[in-house]
Amino acid sequence: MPELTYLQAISDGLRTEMRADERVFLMGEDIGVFGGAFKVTDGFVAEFGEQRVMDTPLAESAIVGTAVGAAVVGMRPVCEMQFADFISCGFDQLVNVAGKMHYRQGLAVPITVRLPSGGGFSGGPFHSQNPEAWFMHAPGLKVVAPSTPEDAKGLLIGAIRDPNPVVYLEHKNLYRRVRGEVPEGSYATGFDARVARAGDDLTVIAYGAMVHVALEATAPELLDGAAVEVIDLRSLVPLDEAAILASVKKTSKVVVLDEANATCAAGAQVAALIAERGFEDLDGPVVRIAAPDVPIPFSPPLEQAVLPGVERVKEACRDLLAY
Amino acid sequence: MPELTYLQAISDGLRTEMRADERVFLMGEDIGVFGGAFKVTDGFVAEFGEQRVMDTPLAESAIVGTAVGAAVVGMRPVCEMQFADFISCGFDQLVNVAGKMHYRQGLAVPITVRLPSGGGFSGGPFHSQNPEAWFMHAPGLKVVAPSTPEDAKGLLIGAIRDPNPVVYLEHKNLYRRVRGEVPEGSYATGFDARVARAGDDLTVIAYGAMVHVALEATAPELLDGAAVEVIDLRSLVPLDEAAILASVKKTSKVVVLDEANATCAAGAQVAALIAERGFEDLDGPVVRIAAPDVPIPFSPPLEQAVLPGVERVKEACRDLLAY
Amino acid sequence: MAMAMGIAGSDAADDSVADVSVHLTRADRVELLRTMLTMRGIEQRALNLYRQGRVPGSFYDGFGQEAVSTGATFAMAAEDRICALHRDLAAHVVRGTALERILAQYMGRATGVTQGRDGNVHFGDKDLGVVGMVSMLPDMMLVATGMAMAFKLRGEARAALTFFGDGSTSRGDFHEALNWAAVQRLPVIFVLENNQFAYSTPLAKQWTVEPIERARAYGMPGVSVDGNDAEAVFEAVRAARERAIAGGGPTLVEAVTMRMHGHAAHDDMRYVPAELLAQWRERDPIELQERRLAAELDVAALRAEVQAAIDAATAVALRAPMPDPATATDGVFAEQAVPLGDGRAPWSGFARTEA
Amino acid sequence: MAMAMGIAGSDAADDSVADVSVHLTRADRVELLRTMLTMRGIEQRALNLYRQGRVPGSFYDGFGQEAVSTGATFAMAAEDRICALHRDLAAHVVRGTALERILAQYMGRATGVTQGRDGNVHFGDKDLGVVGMVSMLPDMMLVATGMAMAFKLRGEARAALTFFGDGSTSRGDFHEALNWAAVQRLPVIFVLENNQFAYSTPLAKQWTVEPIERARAYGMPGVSVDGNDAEAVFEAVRAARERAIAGGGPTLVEAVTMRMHGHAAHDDMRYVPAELLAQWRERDPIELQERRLAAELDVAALRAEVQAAIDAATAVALRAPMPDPATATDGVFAEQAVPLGDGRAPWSGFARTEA
Ligand SMILES: Cc1ncc(C[n+]2csc(CCOP(=O)(O)OP(=O)(O)O)c2C)c(N)n1
Ligand SMILES: Cc1ncc(C[n+]2csc(CCOP(=O)(O)OP(=O)(O)O)c2C)c(N)n1
Ligand SMILES: [Mg+2]
Ligand SMILES: [Mg+2]
Repeated sequence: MPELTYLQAISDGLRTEMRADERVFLMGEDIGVFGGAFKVTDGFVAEFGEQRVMDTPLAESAIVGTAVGAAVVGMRPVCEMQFADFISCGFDQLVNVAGKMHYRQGLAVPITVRLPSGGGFSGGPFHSQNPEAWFMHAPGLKVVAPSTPEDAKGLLIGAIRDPNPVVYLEHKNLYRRVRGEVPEGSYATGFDARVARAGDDLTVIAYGAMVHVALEATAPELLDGAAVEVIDLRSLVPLDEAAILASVKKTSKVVVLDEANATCAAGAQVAALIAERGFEDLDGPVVRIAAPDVPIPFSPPLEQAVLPGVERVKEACRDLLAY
Repeated sequence: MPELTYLQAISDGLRTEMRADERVFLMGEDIGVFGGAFKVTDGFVAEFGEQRVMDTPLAESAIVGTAVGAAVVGMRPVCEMQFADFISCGFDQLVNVAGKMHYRQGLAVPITVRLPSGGGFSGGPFHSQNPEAWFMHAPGLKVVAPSTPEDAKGLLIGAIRDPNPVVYLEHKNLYRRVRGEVPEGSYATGFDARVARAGDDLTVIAYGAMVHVALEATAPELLDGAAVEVIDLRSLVPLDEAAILASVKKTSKVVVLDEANATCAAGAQVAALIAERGFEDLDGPVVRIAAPDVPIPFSPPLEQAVLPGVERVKEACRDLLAY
Repeated sequence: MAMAMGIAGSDAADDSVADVSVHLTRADRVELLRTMLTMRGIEQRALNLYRQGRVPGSFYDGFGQEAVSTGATFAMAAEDRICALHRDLAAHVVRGTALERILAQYMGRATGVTQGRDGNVHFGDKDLGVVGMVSMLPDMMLVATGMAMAFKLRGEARAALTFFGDGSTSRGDFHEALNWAAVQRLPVIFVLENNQFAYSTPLAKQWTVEPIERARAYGMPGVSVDGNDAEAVFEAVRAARERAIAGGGPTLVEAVTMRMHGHAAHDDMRYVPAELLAQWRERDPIELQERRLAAELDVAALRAEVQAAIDAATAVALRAPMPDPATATDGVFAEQAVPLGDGRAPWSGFARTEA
Repeated sequence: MAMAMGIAGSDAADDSVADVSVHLTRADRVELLRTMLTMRGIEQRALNLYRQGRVPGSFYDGFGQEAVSTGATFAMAAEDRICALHRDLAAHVVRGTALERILAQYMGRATGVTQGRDGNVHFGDKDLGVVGMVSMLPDMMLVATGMAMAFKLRGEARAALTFFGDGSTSRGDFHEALNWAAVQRLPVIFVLENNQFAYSTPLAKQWTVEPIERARAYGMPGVSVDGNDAEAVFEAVRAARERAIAGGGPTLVEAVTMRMHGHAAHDDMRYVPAELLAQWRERDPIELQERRLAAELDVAALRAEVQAAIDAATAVALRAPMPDPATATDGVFAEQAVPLGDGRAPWSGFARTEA
């Protein structure tokens, strides 16, 4: 198996599915000749032509809205937001048009919306957001967030093939920092959770970039040999409740880790689930780690103070293990 | 004290503050001569003139965006969305421009955005939404949701006077169904929780229309005399964590009730808070009641099946009391 | 002013009405009338049912605007696609939606087009090539633009059409749709239903320049027609569709008309000057078409026929069950993606020969 | 085509440059040059600091576009308000933001305008009447429109100005702002900075008709000027402001220019034809103004003066501390609302006399 970066795996997934299915086409700002702000579609115009790798005007509502239109007449559009943050400008079309269509009319809307999300590189308040909770709170949208190159490819293919609108969060801070083996050819990863590391003493639940923070912070040697299980959610809608509850049952202690602003985040939903349906298994509080409720600041010392990091996770796990 | 409906109390609050402070003006669709879709501003044009009761074009992004502009040069705009649902079209301006301004630049944005929200009258998927969680998850916005006429007036005045952008949720289903005594003159209600009914056996935490459901469902005679405390949050941001935790400490059992779609709702945040910081006080799971994750359907039997009602709350309380 | 322009389009004093389109047969003209009568009849029935408490929520109709959706949809082929709005019931009738399903829709019955999930005219029969509107105006302009984009991508000779109101021209999505369609020269027809008001808001609060000027500023033709003449609307849309299919890009068609009822059933329209209503009452689209056909058609018989169909549909709809609450959470997600279907609407004979 | 139009505006072969505005004194003209030199010098310094790893994140500049924000902001009075964008550093210089605070801003220092909270040109000094941009383009058009709305409501003789790019004309907020401002005849000036590209996207993918046509379709004047001549931009904005203050409503001013650097520091601009860059290099806005003043001014001395100020500011900024992490969560909410201040910028002498 070739080793690819997370970013290369995304490109590979897109390319694979475009070769296999001519209904798939891409829309976004500067994705054509330029190859996209992060070069995910580098070289795509040469292979697939300008029609299928469409440079759009600067208009996010139009990107999402026309994708819905194309989808209901049989296409499989994949939209790129230049940064996840700009989905705020296409919010209405995604939430009200795409999300509610099937429930209201039985009409499927198979679109994929790629959101380059997350912070960690001084992107500041408008290039660092993790907006997934907004879409978890909007019925009819699926939401996935890969943490590894293998899943980045497989979940993207799964998203494209899914008959529903899927919000695909690709964490910018993983693009070039994470590499891994990626199966060749076509495969779709299911929208369920994965045990990133098995363990009996405590569970850390995370997704996206935070999976790597969780793994690093809970290396046994940092925690006096404790065996920490790390659950990589991969999919936020649907949420793999069985996997979450099974892990809590096993370890009885849980830290929920989230890069997004804390209030009403994905982590809040996971914690609430555990507090209700895993209550009897708990041997300690459901600890949450997330960004505080502030815009993500630009300057490195401020950004580091805000984004959850290895140290904070390690300390939380240590405290909870000792509880 | 005069007895007013919830709707009259909102009008009263607006009128009071407009008389007291000439910086206050209103913007919205059909709020002028027509007096607004729900008649909240009925008669206002006659008293305050067309300039201060501004009929806008059909353009929600413009309503919020121009309000921000007016606010930073010293005005106190109050925006009406015709239905809360349409804030999706002004989402970006609210979340990215208004919400982040003070943190980024130290520039205050004193705007109030009125959102007629909620279901219960066959409004269907686009006239029944409870979007508060989106804004709780957007740093820099305050979010309030009155349940009584007295608080409807006082929180609105408080919102207008607050130097920050405040999302004010007014529940349509309370407009004419709820009446109560409302103090005359000017008063601002603080953004904290209120004990709607004191009790020792169990806590129900709710806000907006669900406060009434909670009170009705937990009348002592329905629950074999159990004394159920009902907390009316009133403010979601800031969230009165101390009041929540104090009640949980007292009763040890808690039901979190929310009309919005369950996933990542306000109720999820409250439940997560309790699971972390009230864990040691809990004598049972943190039970959540909310709408399932579906668009709110139009037809009465479907809508009733989806919206949390008295029966469901009563049963949940009964079960938890017996836990 | 747009209204004056509309009124100038025909002469209310003269009793004979000229034909506008050479593309319509006599049977087509009767069909236009029948469709308008059906729309009005259904909506009147629905208003009665609403007053009887059988239609939940609120109720919106298109009284006085029947010619717009009738004429426009009649010009589109089965393989074309439509986004119909809240004043456009005739679009559904033309595409072949059974009347009892429409009435059941209003009443929230299990047999309604959305099976009680959505209300009012928030529906579209996916098998008949219609996307039901969302409330957020004019979001559907972008959906129609996207359908046209797919047609162009695939090299298909098909077009998409969307309606939208004067008020909704103020929103950003109007701009994004027109601009996108013009830049990509997409086969999409934008039908602006200028009915003088957006709820209570008059045109002067929405714009300073007629939207037709805007069409040119986007690089597409703008055509303004008498929106109370179904045949005029038909002809404008027919020509726009021909251009679209030939690769000529989008067209903005303005149908100048008047909303003769309140915004919704609860609205007494006090804000509309009485003379304005009186003027427009003289220009009823159904009466216009009846005058056009009077010499050759037994209008009373047609009216009776339509009424009988509506009565029968009402009876069926009233017998239909309410949806089962146990199904309330079904179908949020799709198991498979089936694109919109063509339908086999009666009118499609026309446009098929043209395409 | 817009570019050709811009180039036609002056003659690059002729060495003497005519004055455009009778409203500028010689001292004003020197001030325009000094401001442009300052903007270019600061941005070049910042690019160096970026390459040295001292500027976190990415870096955007306005190389080649200095005349636009310089000329436009110079025409506005202290009591007016400005929304400056990412190519508009000179707007901040004109309003009086200290150079060391700008450099500290880029480097994320505690003494930067946003104290490290935001980066790049995402800032505005609230005491100097400037609102810093958000990334979402062109959101600030609505903010400027709202400021103008407040001025009109209060009957004040003040105006607001916002910049925005060619790419951002495709977004809905552009439309909502222009339409709203026109309907309400607001004292706002929309300066379209047409620099031929939106990131890699050329004009032909954003629109089919020049935006100037759109201005008319909204009911406001549209004026296109040579965006590389600070004096031409000044004069257009001055006239627009005069109209605005007099109750004449908004104006769309198009400044035709060219982005001579990549979209951001990492962008090598391979997508820009070399000849296009070469053509525009001949039309450098700073050289233009230098030629205009050559006979009467020691240009080298002015350059040295500006450079010295930048060097001094750099030294100060480099000594400034990074923000204290303990403050990271401060200030999300305001304790009190203090409106934007007028500032006491050096240039304000001009517009005050006009107002
Ligand atoms: C984005 C949005 N904002 C507000 C509304 C509430 N609303 C419903 S219809 C209406 C007026 C629409 O006017 P127009 O577009 O002229 O259509 P008409 O009803 O006259 O056909 C308004 C404001 C809406 N549906 N969508
Ligand atoms: C709403 C939105 N979408 C996408 C972007 C990403 N983006 C940043 S600058 C840019 C191009 C802007 O082009 P233009 O408006 O012409 O301004 P210029 O940079 O050329 O001055 C894009 C697409 C953005 N800032 N805002
Ligand atoms: Mg209208
Ligand atoms: Mg540009």
